[in-house]
Amino acid sequence: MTETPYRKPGCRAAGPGRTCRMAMLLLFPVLLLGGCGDGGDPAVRALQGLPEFCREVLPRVQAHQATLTQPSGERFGGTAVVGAVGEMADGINAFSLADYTSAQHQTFLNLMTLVRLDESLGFQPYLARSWEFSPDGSEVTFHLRDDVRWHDGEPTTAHDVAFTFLRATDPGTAFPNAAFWSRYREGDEGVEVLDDHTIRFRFQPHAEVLDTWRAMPIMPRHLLEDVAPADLRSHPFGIRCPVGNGPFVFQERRPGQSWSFVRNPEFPEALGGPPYLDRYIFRVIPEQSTLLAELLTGGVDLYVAPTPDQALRIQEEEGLRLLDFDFRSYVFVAWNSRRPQLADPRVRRALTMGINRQEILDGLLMGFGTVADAGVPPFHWAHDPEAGGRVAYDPEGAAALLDEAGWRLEDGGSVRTDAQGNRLEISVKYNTGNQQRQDVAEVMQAQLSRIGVAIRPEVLEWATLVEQINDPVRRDFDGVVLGWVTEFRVDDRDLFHSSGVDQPFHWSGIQDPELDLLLDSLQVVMDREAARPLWQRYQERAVELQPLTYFFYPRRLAGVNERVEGVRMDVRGEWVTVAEWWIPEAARGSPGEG
Amino acid sequence: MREDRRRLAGPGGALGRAAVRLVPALALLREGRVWSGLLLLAVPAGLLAVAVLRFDRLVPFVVSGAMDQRLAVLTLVVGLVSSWWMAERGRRRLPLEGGAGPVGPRPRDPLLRAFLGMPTGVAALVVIVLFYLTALLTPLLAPFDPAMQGDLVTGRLLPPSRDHLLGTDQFGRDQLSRLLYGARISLVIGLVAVTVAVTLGTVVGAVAGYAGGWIDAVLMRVVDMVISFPRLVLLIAIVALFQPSILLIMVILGLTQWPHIARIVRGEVMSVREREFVVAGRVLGFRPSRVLVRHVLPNSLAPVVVAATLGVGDAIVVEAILSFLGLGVRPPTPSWGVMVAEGRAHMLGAWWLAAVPGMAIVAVVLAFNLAGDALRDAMDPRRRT
Amino acid sequence: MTLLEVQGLRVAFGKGPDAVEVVRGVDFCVGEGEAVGMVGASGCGKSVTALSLMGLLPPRVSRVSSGSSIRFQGRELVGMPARRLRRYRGRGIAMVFQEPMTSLNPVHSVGRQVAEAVRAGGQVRSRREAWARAVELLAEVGIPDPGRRARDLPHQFSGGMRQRVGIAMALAPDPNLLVADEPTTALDVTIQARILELLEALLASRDMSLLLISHDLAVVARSCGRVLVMDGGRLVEEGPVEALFSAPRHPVTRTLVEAVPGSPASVADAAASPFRTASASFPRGLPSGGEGDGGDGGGDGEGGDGAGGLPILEAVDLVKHFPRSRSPWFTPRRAEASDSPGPGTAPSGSDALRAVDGVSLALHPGRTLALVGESGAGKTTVARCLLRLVEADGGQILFRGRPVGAMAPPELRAFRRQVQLVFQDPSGSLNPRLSVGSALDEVLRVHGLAGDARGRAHRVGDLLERVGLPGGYRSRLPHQLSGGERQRVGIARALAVEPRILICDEPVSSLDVHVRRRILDLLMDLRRELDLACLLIAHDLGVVAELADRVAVMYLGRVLEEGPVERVLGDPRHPYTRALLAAVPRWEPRRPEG
Amino acid sequence: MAVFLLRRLLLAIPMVLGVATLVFLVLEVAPGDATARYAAPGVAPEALEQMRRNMGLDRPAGERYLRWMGAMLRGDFGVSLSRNEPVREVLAQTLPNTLLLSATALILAFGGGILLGTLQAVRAGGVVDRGISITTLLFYSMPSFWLALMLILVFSVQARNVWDWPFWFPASGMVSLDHGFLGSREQILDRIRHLTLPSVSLALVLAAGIARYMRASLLEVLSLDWVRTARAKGIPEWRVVVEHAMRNALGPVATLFGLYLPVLFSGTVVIETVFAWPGMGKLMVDSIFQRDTPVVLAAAFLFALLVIVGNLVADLLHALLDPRIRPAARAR
Repeated sequence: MTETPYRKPGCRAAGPGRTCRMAMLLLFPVLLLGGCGDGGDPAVRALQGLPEFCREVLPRVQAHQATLTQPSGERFGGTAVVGAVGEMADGINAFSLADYTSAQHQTFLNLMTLVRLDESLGFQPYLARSWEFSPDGSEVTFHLRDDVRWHDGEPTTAHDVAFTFLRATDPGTAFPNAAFWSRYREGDEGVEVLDDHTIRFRFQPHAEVLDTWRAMPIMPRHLLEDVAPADLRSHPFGIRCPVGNGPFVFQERRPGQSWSFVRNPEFPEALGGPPYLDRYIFRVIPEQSTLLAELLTGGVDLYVAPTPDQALRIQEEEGLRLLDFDFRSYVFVAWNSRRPQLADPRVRRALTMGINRQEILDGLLMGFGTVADAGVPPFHWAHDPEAGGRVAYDPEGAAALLDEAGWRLEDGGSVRTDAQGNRLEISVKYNTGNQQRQDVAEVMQAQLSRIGVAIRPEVLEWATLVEQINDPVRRDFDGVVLGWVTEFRVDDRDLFHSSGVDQPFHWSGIQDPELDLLLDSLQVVMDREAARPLWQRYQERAVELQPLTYFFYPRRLAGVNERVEGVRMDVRGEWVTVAEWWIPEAARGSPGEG
Repeated sequence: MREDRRRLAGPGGALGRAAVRLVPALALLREGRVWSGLLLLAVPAGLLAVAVLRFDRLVPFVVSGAMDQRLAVLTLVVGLVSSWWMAERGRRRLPLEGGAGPVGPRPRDPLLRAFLGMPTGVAALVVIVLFYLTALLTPLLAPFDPAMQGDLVTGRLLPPSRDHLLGTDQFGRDQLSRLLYGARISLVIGLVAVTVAVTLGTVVGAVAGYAGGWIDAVLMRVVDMVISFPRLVLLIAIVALFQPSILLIMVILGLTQWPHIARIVRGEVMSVREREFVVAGRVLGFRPSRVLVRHVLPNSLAPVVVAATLGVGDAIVVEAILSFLGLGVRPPTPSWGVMVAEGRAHMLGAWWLAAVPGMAIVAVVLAFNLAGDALRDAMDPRRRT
Repeated sequence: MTLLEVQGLRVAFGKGPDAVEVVRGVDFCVGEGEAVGMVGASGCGKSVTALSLMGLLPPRVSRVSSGSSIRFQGRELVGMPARRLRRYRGRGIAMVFQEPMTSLNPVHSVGRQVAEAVRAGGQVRSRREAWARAVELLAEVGIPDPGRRARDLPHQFSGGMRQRVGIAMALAPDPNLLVADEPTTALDVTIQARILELLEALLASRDMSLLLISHDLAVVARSCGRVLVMDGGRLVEEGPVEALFSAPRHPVTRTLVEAVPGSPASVADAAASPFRTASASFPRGLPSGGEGDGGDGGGDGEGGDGAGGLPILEAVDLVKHFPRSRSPWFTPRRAEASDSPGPGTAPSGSDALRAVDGVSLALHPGRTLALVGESGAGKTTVARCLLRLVEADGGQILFRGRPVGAMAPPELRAFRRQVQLVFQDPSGSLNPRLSVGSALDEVLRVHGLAGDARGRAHRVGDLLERVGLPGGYRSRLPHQLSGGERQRVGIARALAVEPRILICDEPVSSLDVHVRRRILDLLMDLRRELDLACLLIAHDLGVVAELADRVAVMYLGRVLEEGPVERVLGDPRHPYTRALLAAVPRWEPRRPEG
Repeated sequence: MAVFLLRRLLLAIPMVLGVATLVFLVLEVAPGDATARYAAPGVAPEALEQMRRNMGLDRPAGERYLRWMGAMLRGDFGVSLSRNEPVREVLAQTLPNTLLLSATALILAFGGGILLGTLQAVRAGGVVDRGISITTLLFYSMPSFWLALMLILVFSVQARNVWDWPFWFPASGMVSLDHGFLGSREQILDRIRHLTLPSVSLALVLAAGIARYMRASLLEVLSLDWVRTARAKGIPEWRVVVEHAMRNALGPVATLFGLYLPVLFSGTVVIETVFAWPGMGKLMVDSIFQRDTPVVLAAAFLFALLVIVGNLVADLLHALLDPRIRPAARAR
């Protein structure tokens, strides 16, 4: 531990070099892992232990960045630290897109998408300067900016976009969200590079075409062209040395601990110019109570998604601000209508009516959210706040519905039975490690027992749960508590369309011709006004059938230290304005001293 | 004390005699056996208090109660009768007026006698018995249904108060009731796990130790293998991946604990095997199985009793860890580990939610460890201090 | 002048009402330059008295009563603070302990331990000098090659050598008084003789007093002028050795005196051989034959005893090796050095320990063969081989002409019924959890003897009566019996199966003198009444002389000499036998010293 | 000695293989696979299928086992299925952290335990002995996770937020955020501050056990004949204890070292979770949940190896402390 200290940003104080040597002294098995070596120069040592690819790429990025002049101005400077519970497992690899935090960092920090959303969720130019649709709606042509460079100095061109499209649609890549392009023509048919900054895509006309290009960041062709599609997911690019073109340049990742990014000084002025922050750090702190403590003491400037309990504490604290905003997630219980006791929509509706969702929301979520009724969240232009009128909390109504459906409560009994004497018992599964889902299951059990329904909560570890509920043959569940983040383009066909009843995600198993029709039309009617009544009807039908009991749309929470200015958040995400965050000079001291 | 006796023996003593007849523990107290007297007085007094305070529950429990509710009433009755009987037996053994010398039951087994001579051991035993009594009586004791949720808006995370002696949890459930019900899980888990471990460990250890040779070698390699792997990781893997029921968790806990017992038994058997009475058994023409079961094992099991006692504490802790990690007992069944885990999120505002169930764990485990220590000391005269 | 004066010494063990007084008022003194002996049966308080002189009694469990007084060089030691008392330890009073195997620190070299004592004595400061002095001392007590051996660890020495080291350590600080607590009890006779010689020599050459403690009057008689006799924590008799021998007043003294061969009071002493008449006093079942024959080895046994008919059990050329290391899995740990006296140390070069090296023996009904030799000679191994408790590596065992080695388990069990073993340690040979009655009953039940439960109960009573125990003993547990009683139970159990052969492995060596007598009587009676063939294993030649018809002398796995007991003990031919006989401490009236 | 070492290592091979095989079997029988975290509506089942192929999960279990085994013998642990990194790197990131934590805990535990145990044995039966006995037993009875939480509650949460103590200990992570900006002295201090609570919560429970063992061991040694011999020489009591008794009493305690390693590693699983310590224990649990077989196998392999090495060290220590113990005789 007697190492020459170096203070310049970019050091790897806890990097493998040092710890490795320390460990070698301790026990020899570390030798098996190798990866330790000597090296005096921090910059060189920072590269040690990195794969070949990174050792080549990162110096290029550093070299290019060194040639750029840093902007000046009173807002420029300082480091902001964001703390969150989960690691960005997928990093900056758009081809393995999966988790929310990674996606946010890809789209708002390190990479760029063709288009982005404004506050009212309208599409705005980003990497693409402009675009036009062909009259029949089967082609879109993007005109790209010519002043965007990858962080190693290479220009970003239409070839990168084409490369991204081709790789993402290549089956070998196993890109999870392949549904983005399900209506696109395959391979080279679907894409045409007109010139270095113009590109055209071809597809069957469908709704919300641009949303795909809002979600899918463009990847650098010049770095990844030679990588076999099957290897893209585990390529070092993603988590060891991403090279983007966005406002922030990847600097360093301490596995399991932090990611840090620095300003990209050549980010186009037209898009807001270089960010104010010198440095942005994303810190993984897998413990919520610790995170709160860190926020309270200034260890982190921004706490992503505190629990509602903690939110109250943050509100009280001077110098901290609580942000709460609409979000795209919702929590629900999927009912397996293949099960005899759940086949009747009346039973499912009674279950929903028997649960006091508002009380749960007020009690456990501290009121941060709204009760959900159908899977169209409040941010969505077609959201119908009235849809749930018919399934409001009404235990008597629920009891009556159950009586009507043939489930009666014997005198003195506590569980309803049908004519054959079957008890109305429903197991509800949920996964470990998610307090909210567990809470929902437990409260549901308590509340439904009052109307004679026996809920058996069963907690399973995620992979097991997935296997049990997704396997079309097994479908080993009565109800399952789930929650997710929807896309901006709501598409519930995987959930409810009868054509997919044997597909993994068709948990409810309901088959309804009207719903099928609605789901299909929603995807192809391109005009929003024409689509609005369809959306309306879709939400009504969902309430009638109750394939799922929607619980609530929680509002997203964030605790922010007031020293960071310019932090605005909305349904687009926490990081949407990260390039505009700034810290007054007086408050810039090193992090951890706030 | 002497005066006391005279008073009771005097003319006004008729009432006193009647009192002594009814409450024999008084006689013990009068004779200066304060501790056993108080104990035999306190236990029935406590039980009676429960019976009186929860009288409203007694009849419905008997008539239409669930099994554990009926068991609670049965425990109450049996506890009352047996504590009276024990006190009465103690009273009868008291020396006659003016008689001197040691009093009370003297167990024949020297080990038991030594154990009962140790204050810490006896105290631990009492605590353990009390815990088990409490667990059995829980349906009568608990002020609320542990699953009953309060108002989610106003009734949650309440600090301790008259209504909720230990406050309420995040669903407004009464923490004391949950703590009481949680005791059952911990206590039963300890017993079942240790039973499994002792059974398996004894068989393996005895066979390995007595047979020797390659059988021993192979068995001990297996033992080494299981021991050298971090037990918790294995448990986590198995429990996480296969979602067993509570009973199975107990069995699995036992299945990962047996190697320690096997080692102890093997060592003991190997040393007892060399003792001359075992050689004598062989010389007398006994079959190996007879020598092992009748002569070797009974003389090898004393350390196993100690290990088992300590093992109960161990199993309770491990179950708590699993529950804490969300792998053990499934909510909403209250288990102390689960309660600590749930309380953890509220450490800043309601620290007692995590602290109190943890203390309960420590208390039980400490009691078992103390008992185990006392047993060990009882077995080893050199360590008696 | 009086060096040590003890008055009213009382020592109690335990606390409060459970306390037991072990020493109950002992008064004696030791003059300067005087050698005083202290004798008594085990548990009479000798060792406790010795330890209390040094303040070495275990603290907390034992206590020297307040009225006691121990004055050393005029200073009161009782109640002296530990710090000051320590100055008298070693320098004033030094001690040699009973168990040479355990009274040296196993992890320090003997030289270091002696040097430490030298330095503690205070005459020498530097380590070098202390070491040099230690080597001198080792040479003085007769350690060969002391310069080299000083570096060795205790376990590399034999018992006798370790005792010499112990003596060297005691002598190191030049003590005024040497207390030797049973210094030779754990040693073989030949070594005992040498150690006693050493003590005598040291006493002569130094200005030192000696308090020699032993249970064997003969040992004390040899070197001490005055003897104290203790019994039950009290001093019962005191006086010059000659006076004690010629006119023992107290019964305890009388027993002790009788046990010494050659003493005036010894009933067994008359003519040339002290053993001859001892054995002659015992009426034999069979006339002893072959008085005149000789020759070494076991070959002459049969010839000499031809009149006795066929042997019932016979060992021919028996060989048993113990490998030094058997397998990677299991390696028995054993002491490195054998306990042999000077000449002919154990064959340490070979990889196997030849415990039994070609032994031939024959047992005849109604006759007793004694196997004598010092520890490690292989006597017990022979016995175990005969019973096939350990498998012999060579040679043959014949039971009524049938090879025992070829017997299948059922036949072997039947064979074992005919051959029974009486063990050395009566406390270890009984299952501590079985009462006397059930232990005997089990034997009967397993072999189906004596019919039903009533029959067995009756027989148990018979057996107890036969070994001289009251019938009420059947419900007692072993720990409730005395040593002699336990040995009786052990014999009763052996008799329960009605054996033809009895192997007695040191049957009395762990018993006190007076109990010894009665057990020997019992064995003699039984052998006569039941016409048993008997193999007696012993190291005590007195016992052999009383019980045996023939005797075989073993040394290092071989039989050196075998023949009728009178001939071998009276006219030993082999030099080793002669040495063995000579080493037995015996009473030789001293001439008044000049 | 070399032969002994070699033999021990050879003996270790089947054990390590056994452990690895056991873990492989458990994971194999378990439902679900590494693609589970991608399973959500909108994801094409074909993509999941392809992902499985890319990961090699479509191969029969036997083949995968043999492949893994073969690769591992060449020192190649494969690629993590959930972290998109070579397992070797994943381990290189976490193993040193775990070693740092466990080594600190071990040193604290053995240092403290031996000290306390010695103190107790020397004062056996006295107030000090009883006091320490009760205290250690109390800690011994504590679930480590709860102890950790309570330490956090007192020394982190309350000390910092409520009582405003000038000193408090961070409740998570290995270093502070500003670690890189500190001087070397402050860096070390920072590390120590972060290390304190986790290592103390690990060590307290262990130290309690070691103290109890040490006390028993030393008491036994102190009752032996040769200690009496040493006392009879008139040397000061502390030298009797330190020079004569301690070394002998430490022998059995050294074997405890090997015995406690798996216990310690079990402890790190919990403690690393509570303190967000990026170590192997946490890695292993996470990987089990993610069905990241290569990581779990490699971690299990390393754990087993560490335990074996630990046992070896313990045996060597024991042999060093007690020359009577011949190495061969230690093999069971």
